[in-house]
Amino acid sequence: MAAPSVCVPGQRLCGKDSNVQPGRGTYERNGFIYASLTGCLMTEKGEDMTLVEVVRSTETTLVPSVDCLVTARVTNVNPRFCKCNIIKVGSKPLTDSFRGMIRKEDVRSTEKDKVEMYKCFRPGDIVIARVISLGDAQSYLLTTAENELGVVLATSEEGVTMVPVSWCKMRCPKTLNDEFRKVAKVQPSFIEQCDT
Amino acid sequence: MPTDTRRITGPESSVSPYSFCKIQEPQPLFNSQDLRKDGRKCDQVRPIFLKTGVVSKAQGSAYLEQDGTKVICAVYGPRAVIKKEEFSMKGQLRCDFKYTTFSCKYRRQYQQDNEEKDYSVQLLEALEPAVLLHKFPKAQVNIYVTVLQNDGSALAASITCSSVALCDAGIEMYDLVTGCSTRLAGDRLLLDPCKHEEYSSKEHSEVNNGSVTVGLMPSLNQISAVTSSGEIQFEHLKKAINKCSEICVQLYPVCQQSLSKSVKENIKENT
Amino acid sequence: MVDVQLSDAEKTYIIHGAQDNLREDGRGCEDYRHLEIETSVVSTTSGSAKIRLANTEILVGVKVELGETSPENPDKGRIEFFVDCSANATPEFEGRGGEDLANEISNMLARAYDCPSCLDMRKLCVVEGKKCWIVYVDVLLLECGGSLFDASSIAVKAALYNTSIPRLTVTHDEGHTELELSDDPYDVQRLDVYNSPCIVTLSKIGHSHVVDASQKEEACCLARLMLAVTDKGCVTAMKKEGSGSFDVSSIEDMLETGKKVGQSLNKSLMEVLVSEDRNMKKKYMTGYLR
Amino acid sequence: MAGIELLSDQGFRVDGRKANELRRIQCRLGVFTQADGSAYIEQGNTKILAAVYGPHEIRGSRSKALHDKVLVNCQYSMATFSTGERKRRPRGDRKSKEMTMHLQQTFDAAILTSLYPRSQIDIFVEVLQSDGGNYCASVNAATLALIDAGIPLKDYVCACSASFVNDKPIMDISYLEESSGGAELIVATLPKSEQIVFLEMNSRLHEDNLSHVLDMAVKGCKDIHDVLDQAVREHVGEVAAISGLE
Repeated sequence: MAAPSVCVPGQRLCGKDSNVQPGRGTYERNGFIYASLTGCLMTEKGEDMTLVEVVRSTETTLVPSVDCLVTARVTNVNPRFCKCNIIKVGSKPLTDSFRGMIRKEDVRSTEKDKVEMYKCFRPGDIVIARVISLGDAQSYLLTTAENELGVVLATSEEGVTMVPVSWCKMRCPKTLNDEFRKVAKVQPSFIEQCDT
Repeated sequence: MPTDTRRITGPESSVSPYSFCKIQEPQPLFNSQDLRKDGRKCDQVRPIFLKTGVVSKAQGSAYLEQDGTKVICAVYGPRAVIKKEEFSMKGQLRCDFKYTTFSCKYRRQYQQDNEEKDYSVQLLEALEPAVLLHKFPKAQVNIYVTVLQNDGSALAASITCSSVALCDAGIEMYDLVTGCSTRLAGDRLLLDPCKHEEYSSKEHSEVNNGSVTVGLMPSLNQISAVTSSGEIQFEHLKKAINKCSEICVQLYPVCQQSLSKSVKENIKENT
Repeated sequence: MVDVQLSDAEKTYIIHGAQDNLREDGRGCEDYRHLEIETSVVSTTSGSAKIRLANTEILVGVKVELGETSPENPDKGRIEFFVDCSANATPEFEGRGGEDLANEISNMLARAYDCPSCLDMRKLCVVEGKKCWIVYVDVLLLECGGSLFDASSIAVKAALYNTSIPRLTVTHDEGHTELELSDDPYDVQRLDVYNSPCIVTLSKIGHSHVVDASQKEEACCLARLMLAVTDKGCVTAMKKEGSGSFDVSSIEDMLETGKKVGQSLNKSLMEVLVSEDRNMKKKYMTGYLR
Repeated sequence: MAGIELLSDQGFRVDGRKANELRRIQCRLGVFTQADGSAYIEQGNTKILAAVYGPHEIRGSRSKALHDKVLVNCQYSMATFSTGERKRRPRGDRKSKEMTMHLQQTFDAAILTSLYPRSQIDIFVEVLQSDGGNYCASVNAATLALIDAGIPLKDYVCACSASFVNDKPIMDISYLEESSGGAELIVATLPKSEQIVFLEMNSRLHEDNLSHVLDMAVKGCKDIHDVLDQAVREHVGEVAAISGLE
């Protein structure tokens, strides 16, 4: 690969017309495409248009957005909702965690009124969830109302990582006790697909 | 000025050591050859050293040196808003400007004083128009600017330094912001003034005695910060703003160079 | 500051209006709203003024106290600004809620007065290197209706004009200096505020700019340029505020407007103050009861 | 206090008033447009502005909400230039905190609090010029502001101070009389029902004289009530005339 050309914010990249479109790390102003990031200029040729992008070698700014999958650690559970810290967005880890909240009615898609929060989540659990809204000033609203979403990692009372036995139970390999969780049916292909 | 009450102060009748300092007679700003005290011409800017990625903990950082003025800036975020505030669909910038206690002739306090608070706000308002705030809704980016040594033009240097640090952090921006300041003395413009050349109300002189600082987004040609002090006539003010903007445009390649250098180094490391 | 919620349609209306030099309340772009000034309203002060600019109401009290001179300026007095945002204006100012705004205003005022020709600080020196008058200018914000900076600076100028400082006679006696206060309460020193600045805020609305923006206009303005303009047509402080930016050429236009508006504002303010001063004896009611 | 005769042999006080005479009261309702209710009062040289906001949603933390009645939130602050010597800060000192609490207690007793559960009423009092009787004037100003805001009250709350000089009770004392070291009795009443909602006394007073002084203060409250009532009626009349009621 030839030495990529580096651009900085405010640098004019090219004119914008019907077959040249601004992509990530760029913005459009007065019919021109400008860079909004420091990084390497990339052009992606599609069928009938070219996408102009500025790509950074290191991670770009990452915040949870609506409909994306996040990984969160449960911090606090009460009968109405549970609070958690979002630690990953998609497959990219965050440097600072964001606060999230899973409400009782967003835990599963069926029999919503019979949900008991303590039988779904415990503090310390690692959960995969989907962002449904930016929520209030405090936290993002998350949901686990899909088969593939829910607890993926949990430790038992003994402090041992449990193995899922059904969609609502996990078993401790040491004591063979069952504990209730809203278990995610982990399907790597599904998650990868959601990342893109 | 707020002082730290937990610190033991001297007895009530004590006198500050500074009151025994000899009061320096104001010296002429330039000599007969039109050269300034440090040998610069009136429209000559001090050489700039700019380096990114100096604080490893921070998402982005930059260090700027212009002879005696040394500024370091670290950018953190976007991260969750900690303080209880109203929901906003836009991201928020937070700026903290601080002189180190040893950066000036007189010792500074640990707490932010009024000047520092004022500069924080001005810095924030200089950078805000340049950042694509809608890219990180309800999160905030913290910018910490510390002046390690102050030899004039601290605000201008901070503007340039913090915009480069924002770039280094990968925060999306419409444009860089570069800063420049100038001292007006009569009908002369002294660009990039040193500490002793900066305006202070102590001197009694003719009109057009003051300082102007401008923050410019060079490629958009938009002024995002402008501040002045001292008594200046409108015509001279215009001239000063235009001259500062010219210099700001010239600073753009300097920032560009420093940023692309860091990107290239990064690529080298990764491959 | 107090928030006003505006719909997009309302914003467009205001922006287009500003373009055509016709604002929502019928003013042109360079017109101030109705302004009322009253001086000598608080008897516990050395000078005071109250101004009402449409909905904005500001009370300024000036108190002079004898103090030590500062080591940097042994031959000068001092002026100190303090702004308090009363919770009467909006409940958001309760407790320490108004502090940020207050600091911004007081910093701007301090910067505007920080030049030798605005106020002659040397006249406030009593004994060089020892005693001087410290002028405390306290601004109390009672109601917010936009243009707080402009209104505060006008009120401050009026209050300083109204300020009378007792005359002191200094006698040197074997190394001691004695200060004697004049017995005559009318034997006072007045401050020369002829060249004190007034702040003019130019709000950029769309591609045009207006002075003395109302709250609604402030809500659709992204960037403001504040200029402290003196009667002679000089700028003593300038500041850009808000999250927007200006075109280089539009700044020149704004400066032009600022100069014009600022000078005429200073002129009419002085006229009012001088005439009010003359009619002082006739007036006996003050405050809100007229 | 030597030197100053607070009550002359002829029965006149330093400012020329008689013992049972109030200072001149002037007041106005509705001085601000943004507040829900506002009022300005001058009692002699004491000048006070009051503004009322509410009832509205609880501001700040929800835990402050009371489930059965409205939260009365007060703030008393004094302009830095209101006193003879410049104050360093307008509020936050012990005296204004105490005053805030007293105002809160007084109006908690007078407002029909049960009508607005889980909400909040703000009463902000700003002293522009102080010459004794700050609490009394604040209460009177706040009453007017509450009336202007249309908040249901049991009755007017009127406050008045009294002192005891030369074996005689005196009404509505000024700063000079306040600071002379004599007893100071402050009372806030609901004049129609003759109920006392707040009572405070400083300094020393003989037990036998207490009732005289108290009577004097209560009498003062009634006098103040008449003045306030007249102002309110005039104001309401004007407003009605403007809005075409009648």
